[in-house]
Amino acid sequence: MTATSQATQDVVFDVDHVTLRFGGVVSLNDVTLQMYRGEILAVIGPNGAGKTSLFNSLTGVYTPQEGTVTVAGRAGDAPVSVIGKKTHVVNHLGVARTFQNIRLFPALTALENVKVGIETRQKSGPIAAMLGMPWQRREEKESTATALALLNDVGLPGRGNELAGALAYGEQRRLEIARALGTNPGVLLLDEPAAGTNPVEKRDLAELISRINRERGVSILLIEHDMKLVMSIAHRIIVLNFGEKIAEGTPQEIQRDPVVVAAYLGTSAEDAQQQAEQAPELTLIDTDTVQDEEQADD
Amino acid sequence: MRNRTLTTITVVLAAGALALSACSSSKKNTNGGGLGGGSSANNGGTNQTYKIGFVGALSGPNAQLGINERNGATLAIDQANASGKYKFKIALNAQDSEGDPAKAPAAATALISDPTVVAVIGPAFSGESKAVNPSFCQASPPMPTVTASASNAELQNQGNKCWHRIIPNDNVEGSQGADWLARTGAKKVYVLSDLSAYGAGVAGTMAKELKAKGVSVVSSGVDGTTTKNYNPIAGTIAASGTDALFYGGYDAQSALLAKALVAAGYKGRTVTGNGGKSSVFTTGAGKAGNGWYFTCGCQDATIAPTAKEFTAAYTAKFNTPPSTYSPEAFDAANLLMDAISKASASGTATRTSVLDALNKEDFTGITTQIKFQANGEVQSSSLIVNLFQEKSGAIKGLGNIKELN
Amino acid sequence: MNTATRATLRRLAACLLGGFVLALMVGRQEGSLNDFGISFHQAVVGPRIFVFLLIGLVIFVMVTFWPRVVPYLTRPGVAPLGAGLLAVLAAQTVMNWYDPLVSSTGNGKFSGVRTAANASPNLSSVSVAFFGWLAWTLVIAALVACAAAIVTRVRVFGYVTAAIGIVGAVLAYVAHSAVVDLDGGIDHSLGVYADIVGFLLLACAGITAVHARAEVADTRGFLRKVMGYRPGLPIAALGVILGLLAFSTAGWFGALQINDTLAQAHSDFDGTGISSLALNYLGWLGWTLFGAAAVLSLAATYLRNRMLAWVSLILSVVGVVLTFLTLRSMTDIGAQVAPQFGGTWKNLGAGGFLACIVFSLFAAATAMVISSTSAGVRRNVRAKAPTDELPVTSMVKGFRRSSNAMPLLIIGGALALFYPPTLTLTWQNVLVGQIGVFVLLAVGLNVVVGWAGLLDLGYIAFYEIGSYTTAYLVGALPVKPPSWLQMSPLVSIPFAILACLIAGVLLGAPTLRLRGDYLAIVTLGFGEIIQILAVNNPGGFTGGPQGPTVPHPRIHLGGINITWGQDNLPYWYLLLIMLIVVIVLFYRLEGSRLGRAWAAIREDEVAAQASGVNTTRVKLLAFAIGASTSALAGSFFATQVGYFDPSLFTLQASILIVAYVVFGGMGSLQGAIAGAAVLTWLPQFLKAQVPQDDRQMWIGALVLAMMIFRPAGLLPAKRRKAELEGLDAAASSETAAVPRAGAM
Amino acid sequence: MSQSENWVQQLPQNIIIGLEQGSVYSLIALGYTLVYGVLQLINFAHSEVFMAGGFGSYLVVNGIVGHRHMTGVMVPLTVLCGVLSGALTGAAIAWLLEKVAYKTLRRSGAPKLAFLISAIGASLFLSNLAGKLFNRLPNNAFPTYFDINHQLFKIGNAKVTLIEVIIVGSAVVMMIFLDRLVNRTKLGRGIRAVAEDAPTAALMGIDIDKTISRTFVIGGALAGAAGFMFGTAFGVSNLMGFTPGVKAFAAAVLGGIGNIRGAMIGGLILGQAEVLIAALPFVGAQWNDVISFVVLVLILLVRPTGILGERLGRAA
Repeated sequence: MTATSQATQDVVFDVDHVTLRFGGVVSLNDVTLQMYRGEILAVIGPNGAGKTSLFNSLTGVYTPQEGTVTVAGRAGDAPVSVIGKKTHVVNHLGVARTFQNIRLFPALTALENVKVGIETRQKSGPIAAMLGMPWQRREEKESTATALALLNDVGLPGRGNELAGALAYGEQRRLEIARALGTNPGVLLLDEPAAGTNPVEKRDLAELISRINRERGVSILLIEHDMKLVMSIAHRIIVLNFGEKIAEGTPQEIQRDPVVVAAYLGTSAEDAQQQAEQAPELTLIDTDTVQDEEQADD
Repeated sequence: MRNRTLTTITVVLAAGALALSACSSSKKNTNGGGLGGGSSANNGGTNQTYKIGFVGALSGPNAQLGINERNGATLAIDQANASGKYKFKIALNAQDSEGDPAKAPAAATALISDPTVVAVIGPAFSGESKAVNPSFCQASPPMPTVTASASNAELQNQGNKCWHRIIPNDNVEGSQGADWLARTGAKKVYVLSDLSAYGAGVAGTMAKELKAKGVSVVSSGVDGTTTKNYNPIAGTIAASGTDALFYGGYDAQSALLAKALVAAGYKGRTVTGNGGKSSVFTTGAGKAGNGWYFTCGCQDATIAPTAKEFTAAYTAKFNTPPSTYSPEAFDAANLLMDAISKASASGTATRTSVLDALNKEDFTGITTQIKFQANGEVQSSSLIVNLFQEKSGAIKGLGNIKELN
Repeated sequence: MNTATRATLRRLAACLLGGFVLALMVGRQEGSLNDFGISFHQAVVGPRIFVFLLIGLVIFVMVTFWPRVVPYLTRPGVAPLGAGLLAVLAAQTVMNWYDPLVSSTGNGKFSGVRTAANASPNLSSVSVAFFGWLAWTLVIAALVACAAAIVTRVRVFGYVTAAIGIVGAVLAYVAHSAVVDLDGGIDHSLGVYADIVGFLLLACAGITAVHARAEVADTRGFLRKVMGYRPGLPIAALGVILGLLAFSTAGWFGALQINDTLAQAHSDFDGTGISSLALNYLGWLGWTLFGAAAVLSLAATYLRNRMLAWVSLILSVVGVVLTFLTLRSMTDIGAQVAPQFGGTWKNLGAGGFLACIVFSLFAAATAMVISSTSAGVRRNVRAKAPTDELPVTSMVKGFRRSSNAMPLLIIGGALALFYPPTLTLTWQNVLVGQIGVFVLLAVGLNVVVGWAGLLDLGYIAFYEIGSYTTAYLVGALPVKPPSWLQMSPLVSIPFAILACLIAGVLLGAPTLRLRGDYLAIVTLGFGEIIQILAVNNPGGFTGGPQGPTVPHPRIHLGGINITWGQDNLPYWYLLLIMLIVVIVLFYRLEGSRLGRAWAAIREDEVAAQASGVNTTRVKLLAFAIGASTSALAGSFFATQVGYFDPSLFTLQASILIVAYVVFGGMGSLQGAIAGAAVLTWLPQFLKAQVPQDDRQMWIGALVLAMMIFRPAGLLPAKRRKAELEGLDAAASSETAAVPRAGAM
Repeated sequence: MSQSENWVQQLPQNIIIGLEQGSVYSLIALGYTLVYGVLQLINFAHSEVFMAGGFGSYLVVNGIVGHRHMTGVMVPLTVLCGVLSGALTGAAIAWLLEKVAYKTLRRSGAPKLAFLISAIGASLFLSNLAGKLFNRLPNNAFPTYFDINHQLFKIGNAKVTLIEVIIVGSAVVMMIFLDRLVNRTKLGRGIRAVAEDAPTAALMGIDIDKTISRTFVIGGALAGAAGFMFGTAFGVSNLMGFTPGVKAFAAAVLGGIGNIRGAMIGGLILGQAEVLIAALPFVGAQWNDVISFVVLVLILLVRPTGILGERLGRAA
């Protein structure tokens, strides 16, 4: 595996000693990590490890009690704290995300879904729209063109006028990525993009993610249970367990890390190391029936 | 495509149907005898039917007041038709306005465009009156109207020549009531309004007149349509140290207030206006209603025996005792029938001739003597405000309020 | 007892209960204070209850045996049979047949005419029989024969049905004209025409049933074939038929009970100093114009010739203009002769307006030719590159692609312009004061509730603020504005809008972070507070429960002097302008980025935020735009009705407007318009059908029934409808309909 | 005596009156909250269930009492009959309402607001049908089968009357009963499970339809009983439901809609607020609703999901 896009040392996300609690439950405990521009960083961990909590802390949905999170979304941006920022502001800083349980706008067409993302950066107001001002029409045309290009890009050509809710599951995943890309992000947060997809779709998706990273220069933060997918595309992996970071490294390093294997298999580190040596291609976990962390947090 | 085609066809069919309807039959009326309906307004004779219109709330939150009036008018008309007193038949065309100034114009135009309607009872409320009186009076020819309940003190000043009212307005009742209260030793009066147009009007006048006479006044309001629990306000009234209460509002609410006042132990005099004087009050309040005073520009039923007959006939017909404004509407209907008969003495009665006859009327009804001033109000000589009091479930007249002490 | 039996028994119980409830609903009985149960007794004790239970039983039998009927329902002929039956039933039960009877005895419906006909010695016996028993017998005979034709497919049954249908149609026409001939008077009733259409449809049903070869009917396909054969031709043909009526029998000028046809008007106005153009129009020009436009549009639609179509279009426009000039000079003369019966534009019959509609139909037909010939070219282009041009929204797509849009707009516009003058005064009033105003309000609330998905139960407050702002600015409130600020009603509209914008933002800013039902209660509270403020009259500002009297609007601009008064028609045209402007603006807004952002937060607020939508700003905009529409309506209403008081602005009114929006189909502009129009039309319509005291009960029952049978509303939004259909498929378990708790 | 002294002096009395008013609100609010819990829907026709309970109990009590005067043991018996008949009528109407206006819509997967409209339709229908059947007077007083203002005892200078004791007492009994029902019984577990997560509850073998139907019946019974109490104190009418319905809805939201104890607390707070504000010096009773709603809005701005928060399942 070769990292085709140069992982520079430009930091996108700087998470410094972040702790997030819900009542008495500690969801993230003193987590520190950096994400670098251009890399595909995967966050893995068993259920309830705090992966989605981390996502929500990065995007302004949750406000951690302790620690700092700064982001420099697009190349050349100065780092800005996201703590206490509204979600849409964080998005405007160049951070886009998808959701674990797909959250499209089902009653809108696929094209409209993507356009919603694109248009949040447009300028024309309601009065211009009502009067059909030329600049508003131009923006409208631009967003349509961009959206069509994005749909083509994620592999949904000619599906623009179908209702998002009527698309197949895998297509909805792709549409969600297209919508996120529409906001012109510097970094894309993917929350279990492969959940519920079949092997063929998974392969296509992995290819799509790599391509986005490669061609658009978008850094990608990935939560995924499917180890095969993670191992095949991630440049670097961070492992969370019980809200704490327990390991960090390249896929190869992680695969051999006894602490990680222990966390997944629930056995001692020594046993795990032994197993890992015997079967280096071990898939750490099954991906089905994943408890929705977000709902559990409510 | 399918739906669109279907829509097109629907629209086309609808257009066709609408247009067909517009294609009015246009024959000139050459035949004298017809179905007995369409042209009846034009031929005289004994089977002539005139219609009296009615505009008021028959549905919606204020329906009961409108229904009271319509029943009163219906009774009068049925009695007249049965007695054969007049050479013509009378029918009632009642139009529901929901008591809503925005919906009243539709009801009013329905009456205006019905050529057989020669006069109108109503509109029942002051608000709708303001909205539709101009339509009635600016129609050609103008439609004579007699309201039996719209007591707002501005209506007579709006220059509507076709408009008449057979009850005293809020100012008259309020000022004479205030005069009486001040004269009979009230030092501090609690004036409560139900926040309806009627209640606020009469309570407002009362408060103003009392203040002018040097009586100290505590004013407040309780929404009559939404409030059922009068205990809190009764407690406030009882603790206010006032020696009299005036309530501007209607019968059902007055009954609830009366009960609450008894529970709160209020000792002062309790007075309300015409809106509260009905059997709904006496049955609703029960013992608590004992001793309540009512100011009313109406005659005493014990003096006018016709009023007793009215009560009996009304109760027999509608299975319920007459309530607020039923007697007034009964009078209005009889008044209009009288005017129509006078107008038809010299040929067919028309709106114009009925209006003329109405302006010249001198009619004794069960509530009052009716003779109109130029502005449509009853002449001041007949604007006698009488005082009534409930004594063990019956409302007894005490006489002219000006002469009482 | 197995489940099937239990289900049947349950259904029987439900049907009988329905019959019982119907017994309570129908009848003159009214409760009273003295005997509380009297109406209950009258309703259910005694033999009349059995009638209603029998109705319940009949419905039960029909529902139970419905599956046996179903196979026949797809047969050809069933659709026209159903439509015809419906039309005849409606015509002979709820529609008016003879307007003069309405005013004299209160019932101009079929039954009313029957009563009058029975009592009339001068009416021909056929007509008496028609109204008496013949009509209903014919309906039943046609139904039986047609059913036999559909089931057996024996030809003779079909012909019998056709014969009965045609006889029925002819008799209906004859009987109705006999009545009108006998008694005269101005009659605008619809009943006979609906009846004729119904009978003719029955006739078609019979023929279709025995002649169609297909086993399964393809009604839509058939209609498509007819409409698609020559675009516009059916419309042009309709125009010809209506035109013949308009120019031969319809009334053009009438004062009181006398109605002149075109020819009579010509002789009446000859020599009265009427303009020569008008006289010529009445004499020959009208006919000639009509004939030329008819021939040209028929030729254009048949030959699909663009050149002819353009000529016909121009001729039609000229026709409308000339008709108007003629009507104007007729009424000018009328005003001179009899000033007490009205002035300019008064006393016109339906004929002139019908002629205008006819010319508009020709225009629509030819527009269809023009757009279909050019659309053909465009369609070819699109076929080559299907993804090239993707429309803004699906609704826009549907509209643009349709070559019918233009003609539909023309017909709709013609009806909006020329139909209201032929309405009765009462209906004109309802059209302006109820339907029009509430359509405007519903369109505004649709932005908040339908598009942005925010439940606003205090919407009436903005209406109120708009009304009171106008009242204040025209000096109708006890507190007068400074004299430099006092203005005329129409000028105050922008200020009213501004006031409501501010109020909308003031309400929205702190409350919009509340979700769904919490927002509902806060807006409800806001509505209540504003209403109570108006009632309580703080500082003597509002005048309290008695409300202000607002002058009618007038425009004095240079040479233009327009004054509005008691007459409702001028208000209608003013309102029409407002409505069109608002609808066009909102239509554009729906397809803009803001419209999509609203849809996004309605669908999933979290995802919208994550996609960068500033939900607070977008929601505020929804509130502000909704509020300003409401201000426009309020301002118009205040000056149109001339007087209002705070009792109009209750919570019930707010809830009703929400009902209009949802009833019509949430989130669709057409739906909001249709919902408001239907639900404001219904109360007035019901005045002639049920006791007035019971109207609201029937409205409640009808709304309930409508929601049960058509939960998505009258005209659901296209996108929303698709969403519903998707749900239907998934709704195999009941739980699918249980809404998800919004996860935040 | 100044007005503010008056207010302080009346405070105990007003608190008792407010308790009476609040108990009625609480009982109605419970129906809103229960239905909201299981369906996430505001049952706008609930106020008509309350009205129906009033009329049902009126007919029964009127039938028992007539023009006689009740004494001794007959008085509590009549009250019991009234409560039961009110609850039964309310339960029956609520059951029918669910079958007609809600179940059919649930089956067709209608959007949430469609339920609101069908409920509004049902509400219009029921209140006007009652108007037609009985009468449209603004209030019909119950026959005086006992002296409702009979003073039982005094707390300080505050009188406690018989009707107040009856209303508050039966409300407390019913609330305890409901709390037990929801927390301790199988039905209660079902309701909580459906409220928490309907699809999962269905998977676990809970009959969703039946649970919803029963929830309506329970809420309807409470509202019906409240209808009787309200009617005894203030009379019944076909439009009696609307205002208490809106107030109770506000109370349910105030407490945290979907939360049973929240509804009780919300009702009591609203009852107190109304009475105490109405008696406030220099304000006047006409501002009562304005102040109530302002308080409501302020509370919601501080606690956007009500005082106790949502969740029928959890907080109960």
